[in-house]
Amino acid sequence: MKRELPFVLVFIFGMFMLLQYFVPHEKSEWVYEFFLAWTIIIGIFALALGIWSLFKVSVDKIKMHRPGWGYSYVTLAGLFVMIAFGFTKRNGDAWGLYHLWWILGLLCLGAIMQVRAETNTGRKKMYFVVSLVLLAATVAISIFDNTWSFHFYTSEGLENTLFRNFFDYIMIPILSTMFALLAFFIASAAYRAFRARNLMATLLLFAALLVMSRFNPWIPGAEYVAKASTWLMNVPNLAAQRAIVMGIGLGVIATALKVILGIERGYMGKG
Amino acid sequence: MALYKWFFVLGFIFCLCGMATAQESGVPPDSANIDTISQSIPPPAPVTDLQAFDTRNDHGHSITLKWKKSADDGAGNNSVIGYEIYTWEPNMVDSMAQLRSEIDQVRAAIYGGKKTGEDLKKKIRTLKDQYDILLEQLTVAHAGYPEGGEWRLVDKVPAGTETYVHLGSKEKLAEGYIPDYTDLYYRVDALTADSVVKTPSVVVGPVQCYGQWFNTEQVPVLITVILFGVLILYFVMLARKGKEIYVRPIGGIEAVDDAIGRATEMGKPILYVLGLGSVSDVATIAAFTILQRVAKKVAEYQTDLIVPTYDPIVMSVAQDVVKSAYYDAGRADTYKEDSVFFVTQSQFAYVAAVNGIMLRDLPATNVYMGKFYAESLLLAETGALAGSIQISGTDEIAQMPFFIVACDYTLIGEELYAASAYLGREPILLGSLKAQDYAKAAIIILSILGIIATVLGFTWFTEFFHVTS
Amino acid sequence: MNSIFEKFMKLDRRWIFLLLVIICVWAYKAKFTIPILIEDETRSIYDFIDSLPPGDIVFIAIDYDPNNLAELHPMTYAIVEHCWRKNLKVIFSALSQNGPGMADQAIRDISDSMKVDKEYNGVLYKGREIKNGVDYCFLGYKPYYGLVILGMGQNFRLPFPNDYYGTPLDSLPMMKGVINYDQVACVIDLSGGSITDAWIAFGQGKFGFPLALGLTGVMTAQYYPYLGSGQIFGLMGGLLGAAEYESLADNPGRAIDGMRVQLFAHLVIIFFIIMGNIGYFASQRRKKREEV
Amino acid sequence: MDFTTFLWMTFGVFVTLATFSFLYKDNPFYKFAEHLVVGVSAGYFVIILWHNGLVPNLFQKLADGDWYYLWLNSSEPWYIVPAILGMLMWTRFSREYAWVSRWPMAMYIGISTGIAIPLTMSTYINKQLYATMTLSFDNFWGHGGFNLLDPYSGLSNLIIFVGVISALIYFFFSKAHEGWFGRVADLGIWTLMIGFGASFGYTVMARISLFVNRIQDVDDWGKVAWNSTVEPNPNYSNWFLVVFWGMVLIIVVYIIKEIVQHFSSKSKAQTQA
Repeated sequence: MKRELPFVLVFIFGMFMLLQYFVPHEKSEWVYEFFLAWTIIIGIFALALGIWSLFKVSVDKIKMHRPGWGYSYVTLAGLFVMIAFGFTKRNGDAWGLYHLWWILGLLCLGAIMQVRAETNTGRKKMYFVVSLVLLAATVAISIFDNTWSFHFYTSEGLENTLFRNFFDYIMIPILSTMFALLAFFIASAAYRAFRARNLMATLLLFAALLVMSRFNPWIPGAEYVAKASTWLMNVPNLAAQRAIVMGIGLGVIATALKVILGIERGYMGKG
Repeated sequence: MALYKWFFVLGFIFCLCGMATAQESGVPPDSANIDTISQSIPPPAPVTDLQAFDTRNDHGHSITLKWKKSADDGAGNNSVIGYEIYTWEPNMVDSMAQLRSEIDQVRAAIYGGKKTGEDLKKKIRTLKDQYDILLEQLTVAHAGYPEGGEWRLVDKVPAGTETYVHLGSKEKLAEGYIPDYTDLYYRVDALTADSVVKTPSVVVGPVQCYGQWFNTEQVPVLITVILFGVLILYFVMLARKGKEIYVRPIGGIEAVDDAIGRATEMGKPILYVLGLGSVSDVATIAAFTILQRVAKKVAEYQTDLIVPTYDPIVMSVAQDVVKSAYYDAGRADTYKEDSVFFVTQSQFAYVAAVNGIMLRDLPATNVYMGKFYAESLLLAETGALAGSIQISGTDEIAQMPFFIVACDYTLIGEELYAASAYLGREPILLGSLKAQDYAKAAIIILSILGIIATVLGFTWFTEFFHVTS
Repeated sequence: MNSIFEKFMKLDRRWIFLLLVIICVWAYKAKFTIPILIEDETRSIYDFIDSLPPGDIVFIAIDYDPNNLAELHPMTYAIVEHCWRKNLKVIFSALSQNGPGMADQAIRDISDSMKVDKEYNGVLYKGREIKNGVDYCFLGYKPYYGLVILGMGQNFRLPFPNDYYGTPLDSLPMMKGVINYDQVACVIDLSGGSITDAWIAFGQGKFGFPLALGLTGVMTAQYYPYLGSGQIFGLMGGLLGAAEYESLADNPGRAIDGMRVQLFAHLVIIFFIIMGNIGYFASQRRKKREEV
Repeated sequence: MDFTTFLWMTFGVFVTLATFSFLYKDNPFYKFAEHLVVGVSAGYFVIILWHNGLVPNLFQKLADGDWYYLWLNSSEPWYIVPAILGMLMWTRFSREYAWVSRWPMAMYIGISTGIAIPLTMSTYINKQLYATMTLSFDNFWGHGGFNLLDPYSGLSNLIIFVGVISALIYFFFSKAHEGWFGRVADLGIWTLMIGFGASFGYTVMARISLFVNRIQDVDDWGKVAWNSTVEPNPNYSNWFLVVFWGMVLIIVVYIIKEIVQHFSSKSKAQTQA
């Protein structure tokens, strides 16, 4: 039951989906869509595990005072604030006690962290009381303040100004800057690795140099360089890609068949 | 016959109405202008040989139309610019559309959480019941052709076209739903540049659509899957019987053992990055089996392992895999629960965190296996900056150049899938590598035969391998 | 000598980063033009338009969405301004759903820049007012682009009885006597999607007018075969193509600005690769000498 | 643009620069930005998955617009199955019953590998094989005259064909790369390397434009701060400049601190030596 049932399930579901591909009928399509919905829903439920893991790692870091533990507060604050914003929206033009509410909520979270991290019993008790008071205040505001409300079943929270601002002015700049770091890393990687050590490295180097100079007007025969780089992209690059794709295809099918037939079992835990 | 003609005229009037409503701009065109053009374009010849049949190899709810183009399309007067496809629909589809929009409104009201005092739940149920009743009558109404219905425009296609697939929705509550096993009628009008001048074809029908139970277009795929499966099973059996199988050395895989040893010597951890794939990517599953071997060695050598993950299910599976690897190595006591942890489900936020780990924990070895996208170079360059030995393997072709440039060892494409067999050295798994080689040999031979066939003009040979959809 | 190159080989990568930042910011802020390597495919479009006598009509199809704006908008600006400075008339159409708004904005922007005197390739052009109906006609958007392209082959008034602003085409002075593609010198399709195929198959294929394409960078490679077969007379690809046109027209704009940064950033990278290799060979030689 | 928006914008520029500072070295600013974005993005995905995943894919299927009766009243009550399977994943919280979570995982893996097999066979093998088989050798020396650099000539297609075959031979696992076989495999790996080099070189342009976009954003911020945008800001006040200079001050102070630290540690190292 513990050991074998998962592999039996993999076999049954795998075989079914494999055969389903050849059956276009509505009924088989219905099952296919239903199973796809399963994977989505299971994935969402699993996110709770992920968030718990993130939470636990951060909390442990604070508790153990590991290097850089202070920054874990930033992570936790960002996480909770974002979730709070995503479920709430103001009803009119005024915010009421909304800002007070989420700030108190964060303070409450901080106090709970202190309860966990503190070793001195006296101070532990104090933080406990503080966190209880803050919690009570937060709950009270969310019950009695009518200027804003919770929305769990509709996506009004996505239009919350604070939610949008956090997305537009924190997430987007950092994420796109991370992406933009590639401009530098592509330069340093090229500098470090493109050395004519052997024939293979030399081919890599020359192909890259040629393509990089495709719009450089100052090199002799510039026109032919542009044409040659187009040729490189459409001929050797295409050949390489096609060979790799077919190899990958065989690898994917072989691995998937081994998984379904229970020959390969390393991906699943035992015990 | 007289009745038929009568409907012909009626249909023509309807299609005029359709065109009038299809007119987008509110201002009517200059009437004098229209007259001059109308005079210049005589009505074109109609399309001939119109056929309608159920679309093959699909789930139903779709009809394919075929016709021979009008004599004035590309020849003759050369006046045809396109065709309009019409289908006959009973008038009750209007009331169905009405019900649909009402249902949508009520649903929006319910999800909007607005308290109206009305029992919306009850209302939506009655509306749906009404809709179901109409749906049941739909087939009967279609059979009543040509009474109680009208021709409606389905689509327009440009001149030169000779086939059209009327792709309906299979969702009963969606617009454009075509019922299965129901008599449908079609007509194709030859269209000139002047929207008034057009010639309808004869009506074709009744025709019914329905779903198929086997997709004949996919036969080549089925055959190749079965052949490959048999090949794998055969070599696995052979390996099980104890036949020795040679595999050539692959640099990246040999390096894994050394890298773990090096990490132990330096007393530094090993970072294993599973990429951005979810469990549904086979590359990630291959990465799990490699993780299992790596974790076992790590447990034996008593080194630390860090596995930051991007997907919560990948995290769960990875935890399971690492834990059992520690059990297998007999070191269950040294397994640390939080060596596999979740970071976030955002590509570059994940990269930011992993880069931070690399610079702060300074792992001796970074292993990247699985699906990687634009973050490949961000990770690999930071790892190189931190002075780690780096081994990578991905099946994302676009990222391979970056891994090759920035990592010490790279498994190119298929080598990723071969790696777990290599690391384990289990004869059964090596057997499947042999099968993959035979499949590659088959591909090479077929390509050569195919190209000869193409040069000689034997298209039947290449067409056999042609998968259209 | 050797030691300098060898130092270069082991250079801290942060110097590369610093140089790259400085070069990029400088190239972004600087306002000089760089020579752009002109390919034949772009030059033929420029030459074609440049050789048209004043009063001829150019048809420009703006068939891209806002997400391809960065690459294709500079082409529109360069070509249209070139046409107007040459006293050519322009018919615009926008057959992609989100196209009309962008096209309208582009027309207004270019009209504004036409009000000032400017010198191009050594010739001074007086600024003038661009008038709707005299210098240009904007047809707007209609669905079923294949049919629209075919319909315009008969008469522009069939798919577009009125222009984008609601004026009947016949009351526009420049459309007097302009029936269909026969009265148009050439069609230039600027597109980021499948509408290009319709222009080639239904437009050029059926009516035989001269057609040129301006495409996004990723699409360009697929359309080279049409150049070989003579179905299109010119092809501009991505930001690079736009910069080529701007450079030919001596009208530096966003594309050349972008290419300036690109060119210098690429040069920095190539420079470091070459220096690294020289250092590598220098150290190899020294090693050999030491061994001897 | 009002002042609050400008403050947000300034914060955006601050985290942008903080992230770029990673290029120099790991520092408190980068750590702050990193930890912030991890938390915020995790929270963001919780919300997105809730509103765009859980609600339409599960809640609405079960409740069908009727919250209070839940699935008893739904037209698709079977959607309770994936919900239960999803909850089985939560057995991982317990040490004792964690093995139960393997069932949903096994189903997930079974479903996805099953889908992958025919799909991969069709797109990765059959279609590529067909494309290789039907390479045409017409116009051998190029379209319209002799042209070696014509990527669509018959010669180029021949090179593609040879490249594909030799690269496939490189991937053979069960045969040593020796003799003629090894030489063909070498040709294969050369093809791969040329292809990789070319696509590396080709990507540089796109990556540089990403950086240019970031410069643009910072530049826009500066323009707003100095009110030199195309359309002057009616809400502009001197506070914008105060914020601007405050930001500049933070950057300058940090740079000075780093320089001082750099030299003091250098002199320390010298004295120790």
